[in-house]
Amino acid sequence: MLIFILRRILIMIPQLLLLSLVIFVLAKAMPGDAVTGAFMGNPDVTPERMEEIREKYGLNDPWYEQYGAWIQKFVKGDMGKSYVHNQPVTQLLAGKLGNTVLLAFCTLIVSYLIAIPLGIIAGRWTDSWFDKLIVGYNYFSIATPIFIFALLMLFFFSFHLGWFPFGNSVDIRYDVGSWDYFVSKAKHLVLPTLSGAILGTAGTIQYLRNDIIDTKLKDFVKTARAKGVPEGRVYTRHILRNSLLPIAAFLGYEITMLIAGSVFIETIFAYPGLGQLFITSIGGRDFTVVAALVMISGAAVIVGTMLSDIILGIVDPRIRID
Amino acid sequence: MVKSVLEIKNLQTSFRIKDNYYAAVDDVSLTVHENEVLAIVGESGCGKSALALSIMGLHDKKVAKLEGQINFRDQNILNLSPAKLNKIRGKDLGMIFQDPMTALNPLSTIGAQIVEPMKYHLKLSSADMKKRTLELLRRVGIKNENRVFSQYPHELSGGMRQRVVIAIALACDPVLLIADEPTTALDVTIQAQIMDLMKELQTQMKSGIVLITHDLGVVAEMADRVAVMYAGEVVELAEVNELFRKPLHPYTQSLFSSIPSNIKDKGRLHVIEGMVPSLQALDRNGCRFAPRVPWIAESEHENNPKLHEVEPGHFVRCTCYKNFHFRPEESEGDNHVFA
Amino acid sequence: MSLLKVNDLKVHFPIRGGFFKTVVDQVRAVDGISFEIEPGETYGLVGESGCGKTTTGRAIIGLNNITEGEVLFEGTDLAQLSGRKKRAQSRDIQMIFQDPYSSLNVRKRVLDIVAEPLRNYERMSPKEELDKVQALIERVGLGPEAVYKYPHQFSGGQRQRIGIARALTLNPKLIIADEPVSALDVSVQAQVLNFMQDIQKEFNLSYLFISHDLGVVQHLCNRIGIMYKGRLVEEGTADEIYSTPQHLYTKRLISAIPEMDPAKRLEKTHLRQAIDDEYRTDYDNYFDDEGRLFDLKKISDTHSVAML
Amino acid sequence: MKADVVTDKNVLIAEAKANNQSFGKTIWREIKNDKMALGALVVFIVILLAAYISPFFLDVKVVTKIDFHKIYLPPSAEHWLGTDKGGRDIFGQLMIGARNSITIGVVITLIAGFLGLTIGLISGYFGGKVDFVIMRILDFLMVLPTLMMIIVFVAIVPKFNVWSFIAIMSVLLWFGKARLIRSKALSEKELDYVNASKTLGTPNWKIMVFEVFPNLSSLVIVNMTLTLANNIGIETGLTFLGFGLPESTPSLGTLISYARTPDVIQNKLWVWLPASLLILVMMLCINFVGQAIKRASDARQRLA
Amino acid sequence: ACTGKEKVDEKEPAKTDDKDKDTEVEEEEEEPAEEEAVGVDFPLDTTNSEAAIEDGEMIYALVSSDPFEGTLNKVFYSGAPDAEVMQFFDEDLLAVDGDYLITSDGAASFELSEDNKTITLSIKDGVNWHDGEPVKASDLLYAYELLGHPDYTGNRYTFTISNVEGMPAYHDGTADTISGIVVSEDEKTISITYDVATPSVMSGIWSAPVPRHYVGDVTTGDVTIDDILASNTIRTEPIGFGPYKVSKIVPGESVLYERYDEYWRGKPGLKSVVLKVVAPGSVVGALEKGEIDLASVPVDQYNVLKEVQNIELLGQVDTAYTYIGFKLGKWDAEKKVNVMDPNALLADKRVRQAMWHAMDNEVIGEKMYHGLRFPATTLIIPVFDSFHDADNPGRPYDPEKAKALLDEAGWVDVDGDGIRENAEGEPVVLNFASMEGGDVAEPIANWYIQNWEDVGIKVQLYEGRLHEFNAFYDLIETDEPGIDIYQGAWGTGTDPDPEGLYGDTASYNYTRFVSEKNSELLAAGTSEDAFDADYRKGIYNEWQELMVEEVPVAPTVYRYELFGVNKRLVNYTIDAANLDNKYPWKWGVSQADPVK
Ligand SMILES: Nc1ncnc2c1ncn2[C@@H]1O[C@H](COP(=O)(O)OP(=O)(O)OP(=O)(O)O)[C@@H](O)[C@H]1O
Ligand SMILES: Nc1ncnc2c1ncn2[C@@H]1O[C@H](COP(=O)(O)OP(=O)(O)OP(=O)(O)O)[C@@H](O)[C@H]1O
Ligand SMILES: [Mg+2]
Ligand SMILES: [Mg+2]
Repeated sequence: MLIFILRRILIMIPQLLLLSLVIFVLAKAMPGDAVTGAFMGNPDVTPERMEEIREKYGLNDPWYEQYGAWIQKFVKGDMGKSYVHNQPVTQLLAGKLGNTVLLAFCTLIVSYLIAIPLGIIAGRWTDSWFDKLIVGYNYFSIATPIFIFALLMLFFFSFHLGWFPFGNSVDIRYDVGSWDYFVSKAKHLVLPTLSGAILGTAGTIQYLRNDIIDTKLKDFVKTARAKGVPEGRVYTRHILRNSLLPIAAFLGYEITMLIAGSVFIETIFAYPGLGQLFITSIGGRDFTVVAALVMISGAAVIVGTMLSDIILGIVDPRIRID
Repeated sequence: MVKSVLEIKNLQTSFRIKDNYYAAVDDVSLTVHENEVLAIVGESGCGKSALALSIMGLHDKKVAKLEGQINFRDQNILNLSPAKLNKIRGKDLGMIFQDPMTALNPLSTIGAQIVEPMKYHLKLSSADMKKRTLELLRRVGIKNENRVFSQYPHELSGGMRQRVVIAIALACDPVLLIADEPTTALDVTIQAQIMDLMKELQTQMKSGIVLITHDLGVVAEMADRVAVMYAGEVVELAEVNELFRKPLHPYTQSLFSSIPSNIKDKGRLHVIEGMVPSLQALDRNGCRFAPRVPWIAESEHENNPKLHEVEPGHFVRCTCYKNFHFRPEESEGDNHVFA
Repeated sequence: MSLLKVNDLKVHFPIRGGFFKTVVDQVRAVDGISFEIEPGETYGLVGESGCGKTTTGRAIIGLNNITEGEVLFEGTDLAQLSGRKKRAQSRDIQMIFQDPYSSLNVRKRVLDIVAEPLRNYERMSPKEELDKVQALIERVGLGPEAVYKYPHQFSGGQRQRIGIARALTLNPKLIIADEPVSALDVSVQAQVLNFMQDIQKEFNLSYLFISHDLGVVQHLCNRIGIMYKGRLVEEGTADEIYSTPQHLYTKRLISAIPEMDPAKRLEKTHLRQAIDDEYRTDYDNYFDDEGRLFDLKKISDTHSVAML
Repeated sequence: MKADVVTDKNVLIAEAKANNQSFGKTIWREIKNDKMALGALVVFIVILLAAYISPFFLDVKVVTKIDFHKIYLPPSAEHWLGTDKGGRDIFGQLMIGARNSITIGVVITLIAGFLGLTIGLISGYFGGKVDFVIMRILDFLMVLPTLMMIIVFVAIVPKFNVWSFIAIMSVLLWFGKARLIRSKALSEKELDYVNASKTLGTPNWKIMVFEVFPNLSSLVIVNMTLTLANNIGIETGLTFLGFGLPESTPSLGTLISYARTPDVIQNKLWVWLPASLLILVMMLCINFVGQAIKRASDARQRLA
Repeated sequence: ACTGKEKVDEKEPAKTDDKDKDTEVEEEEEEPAEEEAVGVDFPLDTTNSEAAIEDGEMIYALVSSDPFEGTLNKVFYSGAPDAEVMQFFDEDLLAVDGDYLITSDGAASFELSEDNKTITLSIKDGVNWHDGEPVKASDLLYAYELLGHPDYTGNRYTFTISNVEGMPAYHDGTADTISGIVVSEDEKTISITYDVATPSVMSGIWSAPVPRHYVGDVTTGDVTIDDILASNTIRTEPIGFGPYKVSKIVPGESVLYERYDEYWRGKPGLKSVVLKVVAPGSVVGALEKGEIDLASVPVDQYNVLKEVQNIELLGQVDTAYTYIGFKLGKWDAEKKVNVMDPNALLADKRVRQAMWHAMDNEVIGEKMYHGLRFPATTLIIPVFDSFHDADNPGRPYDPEKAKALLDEAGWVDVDGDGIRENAEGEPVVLNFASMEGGDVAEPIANWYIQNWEDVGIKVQLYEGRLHEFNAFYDLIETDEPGIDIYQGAWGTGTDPDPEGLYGDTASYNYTRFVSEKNSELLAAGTSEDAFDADYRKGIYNEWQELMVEEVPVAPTVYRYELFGVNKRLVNYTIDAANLDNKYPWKWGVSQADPVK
């Protein structure tokens, strides 16, 4: 296990290095740079001054030198400084990362809470009335653009009913750690979470449904029935356990997908997280931040898949990771 | 008089194919006695497994329709509620499946899988159940039973797994054991071991066994009585020595002469012409084997053939057996191309 | 000169492991076997699952890389040939596969399946090609309309015969048949076996017949090699092997054949038990110090056994 | 008698020829047997026809003409679906937009499908070192956060139009497919029909193209139909984020992304709802058809 | 374009006393309104005349689709959102009047020397930082030391700073101190001497001090600028001497302020203030639900907003204008001057005049902006009351006149396709570059293209599309040869001097228009004589006249900005001339709960 993790981390290093190179080159290739983003159009900042600042930031060095300097710091955990926020990127990310991860996590949980029971029902009673409804919902969730859905959620629940706040992650008036704070945090999470979760169930439901339909026909299920195991138990003990395995294995992957896909939800609900930051940073040509975000997402993918493999290794006795 | 454990009367198992039901097991009546091995042979698709699953009540109600009676200890299994059926299954009725590779839940330990039926049927403490399980494992010939207890199926070889499957079937001392091709998926040497094991267990337990196979060798080694099935029907039923000595039904005869080891001089094997008809294409009124022995005159066959008891305990379906002979020019080739 | 001569053939597969997934060990799937096949002869290769039968067959026809040793076909080492020559030579060896379902491409019509080798080796007009395929198809006992059908429209036995037709297209000299009948029902099996015998006579074919069904092997083969753990443990004519098996493993294998006479079944059980006992007690005597089976030793002109 | 046999034979041959079920026919039969799928196909074809034929009747110049006197007119006889903030006819834009969006979706699907297929097939079929190298590259590419990369690319590309959009998307969307195809090819090449072809002297490329590929085709077709829906959708999302096509190239995404202010989303449904519904309907249609094709490719699930 | 891209920093509300001058404005995301404005005369002050309650709380909306960056220091911040956050807890020492000229009403008074080169600030008593320390003269010096510091990379090292005597030397690192700044012994007064006297000092002087003791001193080497930037003293626990002190910050989202009882002007009107970021799309809903009390509202929502009962709408003309620029030359990077190209496609001013006449801005303002934008006439906006020439009509929409001018210029349709060829008889297609920015940018660009086509000039969008902010300026700044016309927008800040945008050495003079007359007038506008307002007005009138004649750029529309205010708010104004109420300290609420 330890060896497995070690090896995966070892593999991760060249991958991340390559990723860093790619994103660095790409970020550099964007028209304009952080100085343009920050000062362009401010007549008081003369072109000379802008050159001066570029020089200070090292923006005029050949790209490989810039890359070298940047990656050396990066390896040491210093992701550089955001030009727009005038702040170390690590510091900048700290708060947002937490928000995004929290949102992703809640979305995942809620989407599982919806998807797993529905998937089970659809799989167990295939072609029933329920099943058709669930499949219909599935189609709907695949076909609805997430931002339209999120906007409608926002307009309905916030504007019309006024049940939930319009944006941000918490009401500042409550003290960190207090019950009110917790409630406020939860209230702010409800809409983004629900929007993401309701549209995010399709994969799981479909997978679970198909897998249960497959597993139902497996011989070991017949064995179980032949043992005299009651029907309900056949499902909970034998079929479900087998069908849930892949879902558990997707967990790591799903989280990374959610983090990467947070852009829409965060933008619409003005939820301060990585996705929103990414869009802002692209606009401001804040390429240290862009690069850091891409690196984080890349690392998240790697860690996510590793996590999936580890989970699978733990829950599935057939798979030994070493 | 030996007691019968299972009495199948006019069982008909039909599958739904596009809105119509077609019988895969057609009007089968069989009796299994205590301490007896009843073998059911026949080629692939003749309805052996369908019969076994009918007895166990394992057919999916949505596709299968069962008619007739399956009396197990004077209860008709077909009329039992699921709960009552579950009381019998795994307790008095044990089943051994063909493929040991897929018959075990890959995610549970061997121990847990053997314990499971006990949990539902025996009132035992968990320590007792474990003890019993270990003993069972030993009885099916597994030596390091303590280790195997906590292993997972994929860690065992095919032969070992089949032993585990047998142990599960035996977990609650069943009165009747149904074994659907228990050795087909195994290597010859392992097959021999499993056969010997089953024989040994059978002498100990005195339960009835329904042994389903397509291998006449296995039948010869294990069976007390044999039912030969063709296209959903029992075409011949006899005591094993009787059948091997004097197979009567054309199908049985053909079967025997198509086995290489029965042909001494490396000559040609007998080939049954044509193909097994599909469920839908089957002509259900005449002799079902008639299309495959076209040289036998139509008049030799019976309409809606019955089982005739030709000798005590030896039944044959259809009158065509009486004047049956292999196609004379058969040695010339098996095909119409040369005809 | 024998048609095929296999000399100390070894096929090893690497086992990877450790931190960097390096090769830590070898699976000795075939570990030094030698045998010869004469023209027109059927050589049977028997052994339990996983002993290396398939690997041997695949190595001969070139589907597996040979680790060591040589395969001489009509005196030339196939492994040494390259390019055109190899291509020319390899049409003389064909293979029949075990699974009649996976060995035919379900997306192709029978015509295209059977004509495939023709298209590779010969230039024929579509008409000639069709005629040839139709002739072959009729030879294996299928109707002429069969060429336009897809594999799924045939039964297992028929499919196996299509596979055989394909192997015959190029008039090979040697056919490697890897368990050609073990997936088939007895009666269908009989059909295929008969047919194989027929075409053997007709085309003077040699077979390398791989099987674990001793009954079938006995019926079909002139000489038989018994394999165990990648090695040959005994080799001889069918009679020698079945009547006077020498090696413990051979005996065990033969005793495992079910008895066809119900009256003698007790006897057979006892015989098996006896051999089992012997197997347990004497097992170690059949291996050398390194735990490797001994080399074959001739005990008569045709009969060799792996013993000290 | 003889003649009889011959005609018989010919009849049989003709019958066999007629009955030989190509995959295409199987799909068609499957769709025919599924009312939903058939309906979906019909609707989809109608949409396609409308989208691709309408430009012959619509003057793009007229449709995209700005007229500030006609801003946000509700649907009327003159403007079936009303007008947008520039006084442009929504219906016209919907037609042109649908065509653009569908073209984009289809072309991306085809290119990404082709790339994924070729590379996956090569990797899976050859295995060994080739596979190792390709897989390491793929491993790396899989690490790329797709959405982010697309956005970065969009920011870089100077001449951003339909074709550069297609290029960017295609380049970033084939990895998953390649993996899928590879794993399938890997198991497929172990099957005996591939071995058979090898022993029959068929060169590798031929085996790949004519033997293995047809057997993957069902997987490919299913995957492509299902991703087609996604690819049409992704353009919409990017446009919403501001990284999609310029307004001068109307697409469904452009129309939907007008729904950004409360006023439009609440009071001017005609601007964004038709495009949203069109997308929904198209996605549903594609999915229904896709499911039917999926069933056709899997004998176990076939209805017919 | 999406909301995420909007460059908001220049869109500061006039009430923040930022010292930035002219700045580039990106078109904000605005939707046209569908009905005609019933009259665009908005009040500047709230009408609620009830008394403010003692312990009220106000919720202030920072309208932005992005989080605020949170660099809460006047020296270092870069975005307008941060300025909005700072207005509650920090202020400049000098207050400004309705013309944005400095007064002595603030925390400090000033005195200008005879030669207009030295300004002396005296800090009043009782002006203390939130931690109780007095605001010292050296705190202001510290701001200059930071601004001029070699490591400083912010955008406020501008002319007003570098114009300070000795600043360039300090900036280069050749001097340790700034010779032009002298702090008195008692830390109460500070005098700043400039190299060049300019009236800009009246509107451009930097007077925001930095609490040296609190953020750390870079001159002693205690901390570095990077340390300060990363430090909580300017991020989550900043201090100032404004009416409210920061009690808590959730970075990027919201700020909670508490009353600073010792505020030098007196006890502020609210017990606490909550500031939170609200996305433009949510503003109206939030106002209506009483979730926020005060917000700058996007004009595109005017239509919905005017129906909302619980708020008042305040509005005034913004310090910005949109324009069409004609590319007339190139920037000579060597000599750092603009050079006109006599062969430019649009070198003939009659064509440019015609193009201005051809643009129907009236309709844009009325239809798309609901009357909240109106045709622009000159390049000095009406906000600068004293300098804007209200009598100059500019070049109103008049296609006939446009056609006549074109005929005159020799641009006639030779081949009869409805499109004019140029004086040489060659067909011309002009390339038009425009920036993405909200939903309206595209229709407007196409509207102009249609307008021009109506008078026979063929124009097409450069590369067939609008360009994203960065890409757009990359193109304009580098004088991309393919571009003939572009649409831009300038925020003017609070200094009317147009030199930075139109001077012959100004790199932001993107049209590259130069003329002797122009240079002369611009120089005169900031000469010592210009301390005389009438003189200055005369000069600027002349300049406005010149620009309408030469048309290097054609201003298109002036704009209103709107504020939605909950009816419980008292003492709130957006009127720069309302010296009493324009600072937050008097703002209050008349009831505990918002009017719903
Ligand atoms: N669920 C089902 N639906 C429809 N037909 C079925 C079903 N199960 C079995 N059949 C059909 O019933 C017939 C009998 O099948 P069965 O499995 O009992 O044969 P078998 O004798 O066990 O064959 P084998 O030796 O291959 O196991 C076959 O024609 C089969 O196709
Ligand atoms: N490609 C491979 N890589 C690694 N090991 C292999 C490979 N192919 C075969 N082996 C191993 O080589 C041994 C011999 O396999 P082979 O398939 O030749 O046996 P077999 O005698 O044909 O068995 P069966 O009767 O089951 O077909 C087995 O242990 C198998 O696991
Ligand atoms: Mg069966
Ligand atoms: Mg094998």
